Amino acid sequence: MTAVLEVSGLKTHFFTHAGVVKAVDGVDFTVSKGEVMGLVGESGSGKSITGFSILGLIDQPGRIVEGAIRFNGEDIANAPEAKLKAIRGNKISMIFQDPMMTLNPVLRIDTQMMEAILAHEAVPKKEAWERSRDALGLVGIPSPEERLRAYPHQLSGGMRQRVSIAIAFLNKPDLIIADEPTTALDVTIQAQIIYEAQKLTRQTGTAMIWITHDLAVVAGLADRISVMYAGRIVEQGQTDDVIDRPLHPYTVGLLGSVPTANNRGERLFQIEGMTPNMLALPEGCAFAPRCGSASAACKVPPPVEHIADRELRCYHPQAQVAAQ
Amino acid sequence: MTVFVIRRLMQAFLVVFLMSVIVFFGVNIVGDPVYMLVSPDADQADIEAAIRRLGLDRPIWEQYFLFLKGAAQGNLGDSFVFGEPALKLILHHMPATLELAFSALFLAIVIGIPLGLFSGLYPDNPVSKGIMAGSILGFSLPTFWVGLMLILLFAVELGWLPSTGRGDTASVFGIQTSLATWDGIRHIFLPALNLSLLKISLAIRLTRAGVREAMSQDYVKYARAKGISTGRIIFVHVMKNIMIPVVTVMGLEFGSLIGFSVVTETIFAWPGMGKLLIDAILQLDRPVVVAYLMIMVLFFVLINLVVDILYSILDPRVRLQDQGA
Amino acid sequence: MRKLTAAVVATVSTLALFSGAAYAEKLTIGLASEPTSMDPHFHNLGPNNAMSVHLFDRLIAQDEKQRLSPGLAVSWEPIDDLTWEFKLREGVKFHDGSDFTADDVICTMERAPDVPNSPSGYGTYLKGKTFKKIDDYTVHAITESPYPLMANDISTIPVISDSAGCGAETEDFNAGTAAVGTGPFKFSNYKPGESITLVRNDDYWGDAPAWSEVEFRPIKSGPSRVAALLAGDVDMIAGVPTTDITTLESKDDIQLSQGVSNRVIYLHMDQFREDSPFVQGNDGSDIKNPLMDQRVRQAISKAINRDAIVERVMEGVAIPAGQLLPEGFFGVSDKLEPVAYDPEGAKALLAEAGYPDGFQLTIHGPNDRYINDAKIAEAIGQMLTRVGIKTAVETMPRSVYFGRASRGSPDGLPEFSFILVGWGAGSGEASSPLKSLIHTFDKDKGFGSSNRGRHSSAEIDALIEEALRTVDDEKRQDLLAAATEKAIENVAIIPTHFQVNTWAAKKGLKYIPRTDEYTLAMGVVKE
Amino acid sequence: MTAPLVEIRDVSKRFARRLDVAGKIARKLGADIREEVVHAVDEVNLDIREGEVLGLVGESGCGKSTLGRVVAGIHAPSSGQLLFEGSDVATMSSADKRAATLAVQMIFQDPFASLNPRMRVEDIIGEAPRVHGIVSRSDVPDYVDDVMRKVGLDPSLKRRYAHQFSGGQRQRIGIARALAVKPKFLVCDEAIAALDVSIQAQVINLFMDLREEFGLTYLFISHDLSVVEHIADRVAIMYLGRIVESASTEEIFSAPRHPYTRALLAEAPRLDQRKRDFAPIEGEIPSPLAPPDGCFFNPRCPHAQELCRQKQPKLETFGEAHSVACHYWKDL
Amino acid sequence: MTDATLQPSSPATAKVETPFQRFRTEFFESRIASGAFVVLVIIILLAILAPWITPQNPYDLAQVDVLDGRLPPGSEAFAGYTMWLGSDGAGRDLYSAILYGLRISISVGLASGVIALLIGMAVGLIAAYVGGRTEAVIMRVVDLQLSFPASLVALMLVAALGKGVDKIILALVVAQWAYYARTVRATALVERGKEYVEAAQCLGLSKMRVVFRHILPNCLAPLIVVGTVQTASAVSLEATLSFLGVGLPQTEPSLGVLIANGFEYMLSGRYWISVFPGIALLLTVASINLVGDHLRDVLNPRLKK
Repeated sequence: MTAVLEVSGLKTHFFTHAGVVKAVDGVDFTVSKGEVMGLVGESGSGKSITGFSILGLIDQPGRIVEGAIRFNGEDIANAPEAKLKAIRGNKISMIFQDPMMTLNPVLRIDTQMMEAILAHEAVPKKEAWERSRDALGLVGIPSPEERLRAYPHQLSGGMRQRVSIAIAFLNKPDLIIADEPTTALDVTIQAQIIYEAQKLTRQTGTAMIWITHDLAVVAGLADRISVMYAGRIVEQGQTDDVIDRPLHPYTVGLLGSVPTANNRGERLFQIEGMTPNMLALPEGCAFAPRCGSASAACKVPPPVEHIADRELRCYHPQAQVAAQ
Repeated sequence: MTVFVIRRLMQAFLVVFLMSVIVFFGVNIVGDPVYMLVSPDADQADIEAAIRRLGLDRPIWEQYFLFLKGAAQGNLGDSFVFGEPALKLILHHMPATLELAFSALFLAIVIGIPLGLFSGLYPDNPVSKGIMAGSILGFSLPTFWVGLMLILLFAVELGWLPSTGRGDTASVFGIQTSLATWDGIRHIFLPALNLSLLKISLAIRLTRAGVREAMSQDYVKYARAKGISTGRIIFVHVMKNIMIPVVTVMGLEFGSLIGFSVVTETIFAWPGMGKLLIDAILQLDRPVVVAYLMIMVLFFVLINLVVDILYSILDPRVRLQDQGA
Repeated sequence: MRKLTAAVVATVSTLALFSGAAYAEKLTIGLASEPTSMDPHFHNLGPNNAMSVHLFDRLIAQDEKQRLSPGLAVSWEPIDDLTWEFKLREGVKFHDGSDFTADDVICTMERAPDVPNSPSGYGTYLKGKTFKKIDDYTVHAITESPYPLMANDISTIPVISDSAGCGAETEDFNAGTAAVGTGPFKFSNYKPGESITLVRNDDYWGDAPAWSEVEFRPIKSGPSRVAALLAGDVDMIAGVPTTDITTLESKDDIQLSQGVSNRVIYLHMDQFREDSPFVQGNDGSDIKNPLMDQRVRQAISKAINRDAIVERVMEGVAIPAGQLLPEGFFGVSDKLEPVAYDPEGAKALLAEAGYPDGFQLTIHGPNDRYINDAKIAEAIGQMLTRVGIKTAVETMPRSVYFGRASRGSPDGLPEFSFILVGWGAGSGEASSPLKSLIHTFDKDKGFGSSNRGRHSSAEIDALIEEALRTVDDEKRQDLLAAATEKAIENVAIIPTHFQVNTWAAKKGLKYIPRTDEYTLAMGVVKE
Repeated sequence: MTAPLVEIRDVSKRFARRLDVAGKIARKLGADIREEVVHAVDEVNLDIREGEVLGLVGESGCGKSTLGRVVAGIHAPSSGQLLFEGSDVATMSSADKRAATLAVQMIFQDPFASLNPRMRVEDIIGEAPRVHGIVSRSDVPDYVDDVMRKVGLDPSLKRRYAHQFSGGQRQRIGIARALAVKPKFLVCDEAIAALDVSIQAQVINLFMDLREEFGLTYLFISHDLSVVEHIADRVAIMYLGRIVESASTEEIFSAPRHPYTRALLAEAPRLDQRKRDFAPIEGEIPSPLAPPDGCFFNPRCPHAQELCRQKQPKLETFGEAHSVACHYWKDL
Repeated sequence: MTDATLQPSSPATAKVETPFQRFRTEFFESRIASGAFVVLVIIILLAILAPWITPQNPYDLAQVDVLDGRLPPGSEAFAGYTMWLGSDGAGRDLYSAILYGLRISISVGLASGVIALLIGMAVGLIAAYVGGRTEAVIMRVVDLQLSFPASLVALMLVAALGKGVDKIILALVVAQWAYYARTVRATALVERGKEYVEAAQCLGLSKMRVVFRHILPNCLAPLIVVGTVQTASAVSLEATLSFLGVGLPQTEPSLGVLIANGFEYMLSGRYWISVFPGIALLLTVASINLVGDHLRDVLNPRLKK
């Protein structure tokens, strides 16, 4: 498998009045062709910032301070804007969380789809329009020609997210970054969206980073899972390994927190404490204050450890399988 | 849409009726117009004759009833001062005010929006700060004061533009307008600028706030993620969204331009309705004041209607409410 | 642009040389107040009258000092106690080419008092007069009693054309179709609020007017009017604000013309109410109206520093007043001088009258009627306060002021106790203010119609009434002067100053100032 | 089994937009407009027994939140009855009504919007007990401390404002506010949906602890099947304003009868399903303004037949209190 | 439940921070706004202290002498003090007159602002909370009022009522209450839909309590913003009305009257009569506007990240 994207040592910091927020603080991962990587974390863990960093969409007061983002072998971290523009929406597309907010409310669907093509290719408008129509058909939108003339608010939430997916695939990208694309949707609609995304990645061989806070979603979708906590990937590995045999206490805790049929009526395993304040991270391992296994060693940031196919940042890997 | 228009028309009718009561009785509290009109040489008999001639000897409710009766037939009474139908006088002065207000609106848009756009896109740029400071000045300086300064600078000192008056007019679609002649445009420029200063500031601030808000919206980030050029993002994605509040507010402000034209018309001796009104107020020409306000009410109802329809055209999300609140 | 205009003007003047006319040039005048109509009989109002002088001649003309001279009538004289005979000028043509005859005069006299919708017409001047055509060029005016002011009254009535004007309505005059007179200028264009354009009547019977075309532009705001002159948009302006006179004087390309007007600014004092509403004791209590006491009125007159008002408030452009009309007018007294400023004397008189510590008073006045009216009221307030009469000043727009000042109290009487007003003698003689301001208020006879202080003196009344019956000018002059002297002695009113009007024109032009404050194109001459 | 604490009898909640005079005139003139009526809740029957946790599951727009607000007394039902401890809330004396109001409290979804940003925590929690005289004025501070401790909040923070707390803590404040009036019944409307996974577990545990400690009854509204499965004794499934199926948690999850329930169960992502092929049901929830004829689910139902398009199925009960509204539930 | 849950969320918020304190911190982050605020405070102080820090009471005719009229800045008055800013046509020391004028202008602006705010607030709250027909009627009246430019409404009213501080305040109130009503209603509608209001209902709190203790405090932020803008516009509207001759009386001049009077002198070279009051008005209105502007930014939740 060839790597489409290699991120190494990525650090994206925000320089605010109150201090430096190290939203992403040394992240490494690789996504291969046709692979779906689940990037899992709670709010503020830096998972979305990681996604935006790849596309160079970090706004003031943030910037990538360190690290490399190699896309098809070329480092695009801090690449010139023109270069990034050519890649965005063309080679790497993005799907956002809330389709209500991301589609421009006053522009018709066809405008918003065609411009995505025309921004990268000098094709006749008619061709752009036909490709847009076909793309809508591909994501299962009935009577696409009619939908093309509609405004976003005339479509349901599910429809809008289908449009987003269609736009993401319009230019046959090598990589799609999906940032919580189903969080705002109902269960049955979520299933439809995941279905379409899954189908298209399989058909086109496009790699995908699926950013979510919901482990259950990626459990069924992703090939690999990376778990983020406070700006770092704390555990990374094949989906089965991470879900069934978590090593990091945080992963263990997360999995234990999920209510299932197996622990009905019992108290859930709970991670104590709060998600950390990114302005005042504890020294060393950020999870240590909430960790049952923390020790004095945790005052020093744990290095990345490679265990078989997995990567881990912890001095105290968990032996037993939690909660499950 | 139908219901919307029907509702508006009903409201308009009610509003016009209410206003006629308020205005008619309100205007009648003020002063005694007879003493404004009769020549100082007139004796008591002359004064009483004048009172009778103007119909002021009747009880106020009877005057109002006569007014309503006339109004129903399109007659809003005759001016005390000019002896001509008040409606005719106002319609005669209306084109001058409208062209002034339209020109001011035009200036506000062509000056205000680009400046607002710039300062919204680059809020930290010194030029933007200058623009914002200027817009505060525009809000804070009294119109009449600025008006005279404009005359002093451009007419007296530099001699570039005429100081006062309306200049040549030409007929366009049967309406006499200064905008059709070069001399007319030279004459209208200063008063229009004076009248628009406040609105330029408003347009700057509205646009700036709109741009700043729009730029932080997800759809802008999404458009960037699609690889769309910055120009297209600003002029298509952002502008289309900003134009909605800007057009709406500026449309509604058109009414206040007409209202404020009183000051500008006084300074620039512009023969419009505003000057007619202030003269009518100062001379207690009641029929003109009442007729002016009646026409204004209708006018404002019309502006509101147009703005609402415009709004629904600009913003695809808005459907004119066919249901009650 | 300026060059272009100059070129055009040059061409026009060259042409004018060939046509042989005086100056074939256009004159643009900025007016302070706008005529409300082109109908000369619609509204008896200064600006309207001034405008109509251009278009319509009177039987008897008033010159710049309001002296009478032959107009369309070549002579007028009483042929008996009750009949005046007017001999009309022959060979005069209206603007439409028709001949001027006695028919035009008769129809004019019929129409003038009775124009529909007219807020205030010329009935005042035509009351009790019947006109009879004797022949085409002779007209008799018949009165019920001897009437010496016939010529003054008739000099106010513009003569219109029987064929074009008498059957017309005001709107027809505004449109120009009926605005056909015999005057030096012909109607060209009337845009209300904007401009009035007149062109020369080349067939004028009198002196040919100097200007081939005159445009009047109303510019109400004083500073704007001055700016328009400075910018060269108008050639001349009327009503130069006193504040700008010094500046304009210092400019080489501007020429000022000043002349005293027939308008006196004076104070009226409540002399008919024991309990006057705006007079209180020092503690705010009601007191017996001190203004009834002649000594108090004298004290007030002495407390007023007329020179200071003229110098400081009017910027020197006014004349301190000691009577009702400035010198030179018919019926003025040559014995009267302005009352001298004497604050000590004023205090002494107040003490003598029983008010050693003064009292409280409110002075009311308009703020948009006379030159610097509000400031004058304020200055008088200051001066009275200095002699112990604690004076509050309240000014208001004339629209509110005159109604209240005339009959604003609940019983229809004048509302205020102490007011600032002005009076312009339209007829140009002292009978006008005496009759309206000084004579005892008499609704039925039409006397004292503006006597808002309600001063009443049988002695003065008798003098005035006698004067108004006396046709002999010399006798009348003496009677009017005597009445005036008595009125000043009684302090019926307190005159403060006579207004002086100022016109400003660009260099090379001069305006012959008029006491009636009219701005006439005929008065603009090249130097 | 004890007697029901809350009974919902044929409760409907309609939101109508009526025509005004102008609308009526327009209609007379032939304009095509109607009064719009949304049946947010459509003749729902439910009993909630004392001490039980009833899970109410459905997708957005199905009316579950509206039903929760009717139960909590925020909305009055448009028709039908709401019985609290056997008596109709609508006809209660005002004292009883107040008691019933206080006995039923609500926990809201949004931990930001549900707390008044201008009030200190001590006022948020202590206001109602003070106003209603539940504790004497002087005891309020101690009482507030006590309630805060019960929900796991440090009482020393009580002088702070809501914005100074994290999402999880805010939700605890909301719970404390409800507990402070000593309720018997809590309506939890998506009470954990907005929280991070690790915090969700804390709050779920808190709910379970409180239930034990105070014998609380819950109406637990959620779109998340796994949470409901974890916490509820009984589950009701709502679709477009109606209950389509209700049964004990065990039965719903092991033997769902309604095609909609089955679809929900099948499509909820689960940790134990790996690299699955998603095979969703078609379509989306229809607009409540224009619900389909017959069974509301018929346009999306893989088993829909002619009858489903014509006739609305009744809720039928079988077995031990398992109800289902489907014409063909026996055949599935 | 362990001690961990009892920890404060972070050290950054360790202090009890009231919404006001937070607002204060954010407000004074802007230098321009802080500067404007300081200027405004100074102006208000000067206005309040006017009787004690001016050489002349310009409203007392005994102290004003027409012979002191139109003196250029730095001249000496008859009474012996120096007129640092010159004098106007009536002989008022401009420095004194400006401070007294500020008093009037600011009190007119504030009084009309406060009264309009109270009326608008009550009406808006009633509309938002009662709803239905009452709301419809109220909002129609508000729309009607808003469709007329405030300048025109005030002009007509002052023309009808006559001059005087009370009348101009009344006119400004009538011209402006609707802005507040609309703002309050819009905000109150949003707030009413929020869950904390539903929670208050659940807790059996009375309607009055919910409206005044819960909804109202949350509507104050936009009200304050509208209030500053409206106060500023009231001050300048008063000046305009005075210019048109229907404003405040001549003898107790507000800033507007001073400028309007001085306006006549603009061409005469006696710039100080109009320019100094003009600068005072400009500073006042601009600083209120700047403060209001920044308030809008600070209080606008949509601009908050």
